[in-house]
Amino acid sequence: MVKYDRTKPKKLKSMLSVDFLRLFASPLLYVLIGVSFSLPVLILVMTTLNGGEESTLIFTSVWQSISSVSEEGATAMDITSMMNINLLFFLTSVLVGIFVSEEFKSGYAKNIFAIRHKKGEYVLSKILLLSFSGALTFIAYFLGAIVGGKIAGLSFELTNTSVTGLIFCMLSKIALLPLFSSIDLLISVFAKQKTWLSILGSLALSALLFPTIPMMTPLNSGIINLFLCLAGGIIFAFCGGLSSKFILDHTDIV
Amino acid sequence: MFAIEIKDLTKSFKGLRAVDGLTMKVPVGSIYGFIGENGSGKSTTEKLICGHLVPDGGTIKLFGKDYRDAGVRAKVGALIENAGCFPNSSVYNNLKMQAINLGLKNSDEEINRVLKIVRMEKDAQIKFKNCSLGMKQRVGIAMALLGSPALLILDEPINGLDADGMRIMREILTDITATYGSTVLISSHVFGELEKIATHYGIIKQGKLIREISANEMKRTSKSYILVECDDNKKAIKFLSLKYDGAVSDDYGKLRVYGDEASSDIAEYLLSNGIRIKYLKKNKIRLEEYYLDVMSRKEKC
Amino acid sequence: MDQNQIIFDKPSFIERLKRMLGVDFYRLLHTPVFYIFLAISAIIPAMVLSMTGMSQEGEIAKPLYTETWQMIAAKQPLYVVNDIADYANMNMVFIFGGIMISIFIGHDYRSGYVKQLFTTHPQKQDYMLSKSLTGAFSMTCMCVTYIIGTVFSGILSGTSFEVNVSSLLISILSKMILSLGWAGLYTFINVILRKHFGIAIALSFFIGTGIPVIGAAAIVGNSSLLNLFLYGSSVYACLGSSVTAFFSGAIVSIVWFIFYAFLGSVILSKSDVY
Amino acid sequence: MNAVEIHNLSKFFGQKKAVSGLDMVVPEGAIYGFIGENGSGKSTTEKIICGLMRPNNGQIKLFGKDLSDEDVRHKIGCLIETPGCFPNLSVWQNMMIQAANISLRNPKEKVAEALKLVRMEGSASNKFRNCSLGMKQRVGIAMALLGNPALLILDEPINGLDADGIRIMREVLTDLTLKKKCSVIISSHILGELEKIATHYGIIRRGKMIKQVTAEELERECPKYVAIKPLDLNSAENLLSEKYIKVTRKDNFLRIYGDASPEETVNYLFKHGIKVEEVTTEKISLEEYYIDLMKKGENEIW
Repeated sequence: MVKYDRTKPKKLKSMLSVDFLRLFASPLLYVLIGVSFSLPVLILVMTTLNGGEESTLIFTSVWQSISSVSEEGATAMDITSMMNINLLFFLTSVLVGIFVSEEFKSGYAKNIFAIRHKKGEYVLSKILLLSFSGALTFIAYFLGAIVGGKIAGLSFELTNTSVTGLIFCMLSKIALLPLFSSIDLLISVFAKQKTWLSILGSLALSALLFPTIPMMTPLNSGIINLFLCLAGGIIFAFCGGLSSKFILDHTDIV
Repeated sequence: MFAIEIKDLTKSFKGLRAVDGLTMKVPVGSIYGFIGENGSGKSTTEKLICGHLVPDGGTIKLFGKDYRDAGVRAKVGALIENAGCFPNSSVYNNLKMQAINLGLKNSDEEINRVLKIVRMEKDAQIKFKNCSLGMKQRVGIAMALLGSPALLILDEPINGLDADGMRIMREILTDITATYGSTVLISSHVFGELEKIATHYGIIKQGKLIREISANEMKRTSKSYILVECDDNKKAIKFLSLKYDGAVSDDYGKLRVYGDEASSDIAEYLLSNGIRIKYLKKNKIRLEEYYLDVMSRKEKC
Repeated sequence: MDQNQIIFDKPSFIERLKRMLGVDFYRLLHTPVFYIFLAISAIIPAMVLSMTGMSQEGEIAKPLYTETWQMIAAKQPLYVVNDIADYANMNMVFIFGGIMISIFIGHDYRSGYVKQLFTTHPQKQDYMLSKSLTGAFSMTCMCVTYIIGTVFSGILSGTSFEVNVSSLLISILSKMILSLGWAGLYTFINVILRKHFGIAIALSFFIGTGIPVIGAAAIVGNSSLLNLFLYGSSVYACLGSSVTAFFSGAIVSIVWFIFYAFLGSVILSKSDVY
Repeated sequence: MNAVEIHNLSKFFGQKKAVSGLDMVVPEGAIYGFIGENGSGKSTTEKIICGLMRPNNGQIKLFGKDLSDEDVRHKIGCLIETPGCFPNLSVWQNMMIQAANISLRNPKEKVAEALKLVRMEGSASNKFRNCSLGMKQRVGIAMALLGNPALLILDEPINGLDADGIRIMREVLTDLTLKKKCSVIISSHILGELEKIATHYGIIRRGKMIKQVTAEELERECPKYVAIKPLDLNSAENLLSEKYIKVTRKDNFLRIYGDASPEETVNYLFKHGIKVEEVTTEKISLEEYYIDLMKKGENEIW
């Protein structure tokens, strides 16, 4: 055959560059980072600055907006234990839903799958990319919490946890991201063009897994939590990825 | 009376002048072929007539009334770029909505009529998103035909239609202009098809209408000539230039006789002088040649 | 048929509006979006009612709502959020309504059907009025299913039912009237931001939650000036509201409705369809 | 070696048979004209070749290798139905994404070159959704041609292209197949244009390939004839049908098949005092051949 400009197919690298190019070219990521930065600011400022009457949403310290300390009512479905960083996992479902269905709706999936038979790279690159953008939203939330705390004048001192605990808590939450993004990917790859189905489906599944997060990643989490989350994240990402690959292999792309 | 009268219409998008001082007259009951290159402002003009875009300047009159008059616009059917239908609703539901939108009393009967015209009766229950490109185009045409509009604006309706679809398209347009006296503004790049039905032509270039001519006027004014080829052209040219002053040999090995002599007389004359004819053709000017000729001229006439 | 016989009978305003409403209602009733949102507004009260309040120092969490009708409206008009029970009531229907109208109008533009609408309807106010009225109708239906959901979950969780019936009725009716104003606002947002569906739906959600008014209340305190805003008067239509509250809510709603319909029509007629 | 070999391919959507028992052979370096009515299974077949749809059964070989061979699949360029581009990204961004997709070595230069090829370099920065139908089609073609593929599948690429656009596409395709030995499958309803460039034809009807023929075979199968437009049609017809075996009449033209030469027939008519308006030697066009084929019953063709 004649020598072609198309180099030896380094599939994962090309798939990643396609996704990153699109991620940074469209406004989706920037909007979600903006939202996750302003969310904590809103929560913290609004609840503390309300003319002092008794309120069900009392935040004693800034870090409560990150996660509740392990033994304090982590299981109860009450408001304050919900109104923290874990909400961002729902945001990642929205991100995955829109990002993947945009590819099928615009028809660009035709170009991707025309030159690839194996769907593995597509799934792997999507999980890596979406976990990365999820991590960005977490970091934005963290900064927002600090800013919100400053404005609301909340205390920054860490009760019954330490700086390392806080860092491990954040890291293990980020380690959980591949788990959530692979599940959301599974739904979106099944829904293809139907954006509403992929978003609603991912939100529903994330809600199912939601109660486990505070247990797995309390404020005073240690190295074991990080290890557990990493292991869980990778195993789930592996299963989620394999089933997405299965769906893609056995259904029509168009 | 003119169905569409446009005087120096202008429309620009972010500095780029899509339509630039366009003046246009579409007589009632005509099939007006609107031709021009990609991006020369055809779709923009059609969208301006349908009120989809707001013109920067210039006036548009439909049937003598201002184009913003609700009475006139209710009788306009349009298919611009793609059939605007809801993908998740069935073809029938989409047409039903448009029938309600037009306030048609006998909507079911009317829907079946237009579906029968575009040969889509049996596919009426399919969801619009599951139709193929050709079927979507026919649904768009059916929707534009609902309520037998007085003015039909079709932007490249032939796109995606197969030979059978094109034939139906031609029949629809000739029928609607004959029985309902409607007017059709149709843009297309397939000159072969357009040539068969268009009664008037408008050629647009960079947002300006550089030529507006009726079909038979085009035939009359363009220099028609007879093309003839014989086994001995030199001898033939001598004989021809004796009798006809417009005889000349062109560079494709054929002889041309300008002026409007009957080709049979020329043949008779050559044969009687013992010259054998291999090729004889009355040169009917084709739309594509006329278009390319007009486009190549620099000045705007 | 010779040409000048083509008569163009100008359809009257009512006729045009009737046609446009016919199209919108046909689509509303034939697509799942409307029914999904009716179901959502029935389920949400059940979920919220079961949520427990903030538990201090580990004692068992006290239930958020002592009376079922708190789900419909708060006891007294508190513009500031200090108790979730005062915030999460029937005003949430206006949040769902915002999202539904965004999807409904967004569908019009994405599918391109708006080309047909604006070909046959040159006047833009037909579009604005028809979409606002359809939105108001769907929000009122959502209020109905919300109330049904509340009653059911009230019976299940055994919360008390006694309330001053007349003011309950007033607050329900005034919230339904207010849906007119809200629909006008949402239609305006989605028509102006038609090119950016993402931002339109996010903005509708943001305004629907009433955060701007709550923020203003945090600064300016509980002044009745806030009733001028849609969210303000939605909160004002509370369990203790009187007939005057009803009329003030109705006036505010209708004024906003007309204002947004008029402003939207003017802007639309000046700008391209897509 | 054949670019595409398909044997007994079938694809069902519910009970509707989109493709049933289709055989297809596309030699390397050919321009394969794929002709058929709307809904005859053209697009479905093309989607299956690109791996976008899974066939219910049937074997597909690309360049002798199976469809799942990554090296072969990497060299496919396709434009099926609508160009798959992101509407809110600019034309340039869409092209750069596709360049990354096929891991091109020097993407910027190649993308600029591809856009120049389809005369779209001027509007590279405006958003894809703001382009007109014709410009979107050109972007789709430029994207399919990027990094010169070994197999190019174009589903009705002429849709929306103007005369200039069609001419460019003709030049590009002939250049690709001659210089770069690329094989092209192109479907279109405008048979006049297809006739100018296609080297092979495949005619599909209701999901089954009813005729595969090369351009030369078609040339032989479409006989030449002398077309004569006499002033008096009937007498000319009677006269000619005595002299020649096969004379037919088609919209006031008389067609004389067999190896009749135009000069001879004109002289013959002139001797008998019949005046002639037009005389040309023609060949049955692809369109006519296709319409006749469609009219013939399905069984008659085998």
